Amino acid sequence: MVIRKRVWFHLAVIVILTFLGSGFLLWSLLAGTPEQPIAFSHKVHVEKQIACTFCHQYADKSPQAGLPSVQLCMTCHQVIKADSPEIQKVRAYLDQQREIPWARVYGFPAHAHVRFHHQRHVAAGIDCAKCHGDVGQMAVAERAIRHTMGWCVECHKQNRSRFAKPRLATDCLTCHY
Amino acid sequence: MSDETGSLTTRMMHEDLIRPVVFTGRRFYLAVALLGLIVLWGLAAWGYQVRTGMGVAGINSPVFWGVYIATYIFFIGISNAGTLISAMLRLSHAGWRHPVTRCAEAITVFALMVGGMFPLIHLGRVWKFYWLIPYPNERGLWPNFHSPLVWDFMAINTYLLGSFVYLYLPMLPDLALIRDRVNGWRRRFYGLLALGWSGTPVEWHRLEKAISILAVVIIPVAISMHSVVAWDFSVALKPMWHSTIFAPYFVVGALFSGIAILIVAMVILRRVFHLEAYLEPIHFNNLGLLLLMFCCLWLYFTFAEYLVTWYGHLPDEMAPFRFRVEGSLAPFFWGMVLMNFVIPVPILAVRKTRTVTGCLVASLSILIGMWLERYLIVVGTLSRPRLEFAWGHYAPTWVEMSILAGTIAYFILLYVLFSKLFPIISIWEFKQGRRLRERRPTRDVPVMADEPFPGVMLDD
Amino acid sequence: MAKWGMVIDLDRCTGCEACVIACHAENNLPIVGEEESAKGRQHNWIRVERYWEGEYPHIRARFIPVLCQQCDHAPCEPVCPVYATYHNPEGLNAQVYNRCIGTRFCANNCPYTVRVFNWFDHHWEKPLDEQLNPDVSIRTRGMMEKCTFCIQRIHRARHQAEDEGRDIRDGDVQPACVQSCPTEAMVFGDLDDPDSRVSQRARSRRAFRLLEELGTEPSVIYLKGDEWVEP
Amino acid sequence: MTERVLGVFETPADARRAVRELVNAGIPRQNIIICSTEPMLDPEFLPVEDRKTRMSLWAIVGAILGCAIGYSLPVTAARLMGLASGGQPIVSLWAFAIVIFELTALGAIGGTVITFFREAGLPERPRAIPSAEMARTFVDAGLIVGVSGDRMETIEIADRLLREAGAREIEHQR
Repeated sequence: MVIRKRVWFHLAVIVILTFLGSGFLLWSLLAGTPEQPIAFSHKVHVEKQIACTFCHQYADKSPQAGLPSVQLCMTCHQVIKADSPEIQKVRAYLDQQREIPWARVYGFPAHAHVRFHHQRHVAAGIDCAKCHGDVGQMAVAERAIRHTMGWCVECHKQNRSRFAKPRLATDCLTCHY
Repeated sequence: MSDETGSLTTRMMHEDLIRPVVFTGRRFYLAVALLGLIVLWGLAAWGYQVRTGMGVAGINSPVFWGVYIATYIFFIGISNAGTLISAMLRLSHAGWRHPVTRCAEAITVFALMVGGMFPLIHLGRVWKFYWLIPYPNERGLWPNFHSPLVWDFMAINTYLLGSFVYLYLPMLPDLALIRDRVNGWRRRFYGLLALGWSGTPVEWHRLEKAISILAVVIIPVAISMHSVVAWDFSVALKPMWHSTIFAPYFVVGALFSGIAILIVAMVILRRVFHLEAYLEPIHFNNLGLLLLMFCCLWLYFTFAEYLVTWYGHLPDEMAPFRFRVEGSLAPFFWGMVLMNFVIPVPILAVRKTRTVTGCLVASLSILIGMWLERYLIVVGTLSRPRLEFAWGHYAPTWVEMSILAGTIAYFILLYVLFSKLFPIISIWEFKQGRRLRERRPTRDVPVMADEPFPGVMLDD
Repeated sequence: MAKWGMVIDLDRCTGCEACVIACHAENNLPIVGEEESAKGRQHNWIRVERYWEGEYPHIRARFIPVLCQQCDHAPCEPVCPVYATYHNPEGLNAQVYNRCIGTRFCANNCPYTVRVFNWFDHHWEKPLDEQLNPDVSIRTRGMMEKCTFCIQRIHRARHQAEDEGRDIRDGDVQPACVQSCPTEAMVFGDLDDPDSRVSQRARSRRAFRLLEELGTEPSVIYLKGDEWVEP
Repeated sequence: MTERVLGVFETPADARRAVRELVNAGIPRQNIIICSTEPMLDPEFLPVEDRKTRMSLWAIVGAILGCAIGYSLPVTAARLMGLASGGQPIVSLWAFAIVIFELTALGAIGGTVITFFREAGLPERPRAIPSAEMARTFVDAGLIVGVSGDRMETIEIADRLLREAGAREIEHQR
């Protein structure tokens, strides 16, 4: 009996370790609120009724959504809250003729070989929040939704009929090329 | 038992066979250190290849597969033999099998472990190898069960598991025997591995039953596994690969090289552990005869394969044919014929030269010859694709050779460790065989009557 | 559903290799250098094969641009263990880079030897990295790749057509090789549309397909006159 | 309070005689301990009723199970495939036959091995644990016949019978 118990004990240890290991892996993947150079609040800007595409100018025109340049920031902040220390930082970037080194919140790593197309999704009437979460409530932009392949494919499957060629909705070549 | 005839008492036998387990000589440490160094070197070369890219190997376009796949077939081939030979000998109740089975089965397990590494070594992105495993995932992707590589994955794992069980179960009584003879940590170690075997009649009965069922199941698995490896090639739309006889051809080649490596292993074990009383010339004689038969079978299959290609004379087929027989691979081709047939046949055919040394020479020659055959199959066809413009050449690089050396050393290292830790000759089966050979016409003969190989046995 | 195909008129091909260069620029193909090329690791999705025809002095070089034939019965597809290469609903023989684990079985099984393996990671020195096409992935070491019929251009044409609420018209899609061919030897289009230029040309008496006897049903159709008359 | 007496035997004939005597003396079979270092399957050691094994049956059950899994795995995988996998048949008998075969064999092996461990009662603490010294004698001699019981007189009778049958060494344990 002793040997049998010992075998079970070892098995149990292996199973528990596997669970702990995969849990840790998942946790490390999920955690994602990068630190930003400027304490920019999406919440404040969205509450002022500024459209997403005002700053992310290319979201409805091209594959990339684009980040606002320092000039665009300073168009408004020349006047608005110009004295705030954070805006002073932005001004400093402008003076140095440098772009703000924003930390990336979303995006596919190069090894995913994904060609995501913002314009197609905007044209299809997909709300930004569908993929980016409720950015309007975020003081600091955080990764609210994990863009895993299963998540993307699920949405493509549900909206198959909205594709011009429905059979291409879940074709690998639609996103990977 | 007390009825010991001849010079070998049970106690002496136990001493002989358990000595390596307890006593560790300097040569053992030396061998392990040397082999370990080569393994580390191979490991370093592999790490370099993974970090830098497959380009550090000599493979190119059109020769996308090279030494790795050739060695893969070679190792899978020699792995095929151990369990298959042992199972066939067990099923046919060959009386001379008893000292042979375990060293054959161990070859199978280790050759499979090493052979199974090659597809991974050869993968361009080895860190994604688990995509071959069918498991539900959020991407909704599954492996492609139409692909021969997935069949390979299934076949190798089945055979590896089967061979492991087939090696381990018959080892239980011997593990218990060692447990009862040694002290200290060894007693605990072997006690754990013996799973509490005590040798009651029920245990023995169920063990023999399990072995006979496994022997029946494992033979088709062994054959299927090497057939699947052959189908890796013959399902491809390639000249001189797309051949219906490839599966049996590969199986014959596998058994051929398998018997050869078994003989080599036996000769070495005999010398190192002084097992002259157990691995007798008769065993080498019988295995030599078997090897001789496979020499002829191999030549027959090779001839059939090449004859039909030549007679058909299709331009696409003739390009690799010419490349192998008269092109730059010709030394390999004729070397293969020399090593696989011309050298071993006279040695094995003549009773006088079919000695232990003779068998060793023939076997070493065959091992080299069979590796050359695998190399020819892989490189010979790939260098000559259908569109002449894409023809190419291949030469292995130091990375491939280092990994090859490392894996061979790894195989030997595993075998050395195994033969050090466990009795390489099945003690209980040897005792059983000896009792049967005495053939006391009493009721002492157990229920399952073993008949020795008639004729061959009496040759001694 | 479209079925993309290409017609290459060998009687018009001068072997100038503009298609090869255009393909390199469009698809982020690396330049591997002399040494690697000598090892047989040229990184081309399209190559121009040269053969000699006739006996001296009546001799002439013939050129065949060979790219992925996008076979309907592609031998490369069933052998991939992970579906990294498969048949797309539009008749393209797809290669999914990030699914590829690098067994190289597909490349072995391709009778046309048009699949290209990434033996190493590739680097573009500055400022050359600025000319990389953002619409095409940069492949990394250990994965297979091959001609995609410029899938990014097919996508772009489709997006435009969708935004304008119409179907893709014949001629909307031009792969880089087709676009760059100075003699207009190459035509690309929908083989399912009987009126498309590619279909019309494919019906030519001069049409043949490479290694047709293998039954791979390529989507690339070559045109070649029965005889060549010395000018 | 269980006590055991173990005797080491050198020949199967002696051991057989010992078992016969013990049975004749009315000692129940389940109290008789027999161990050997090589298969000893004479009727005295292994009565007919203990020879019944369901290993073949379970091997076949395992094979059928493996066959079912082998068939459904590729088919289910092809059906569950969330993406376009392009023109390959969902059920392809020629290709799947190999997967089915391998998993059938795997099932048979699994069924055999599990049944072996269950029927042989392994892994378990060895049933007869002689002292270290006696164990050495045992493995060299080959057979142990013993009796376990909670009555003193049974043990004494067994001791006598074992000695009479020719036991080389006798050990008492409690």
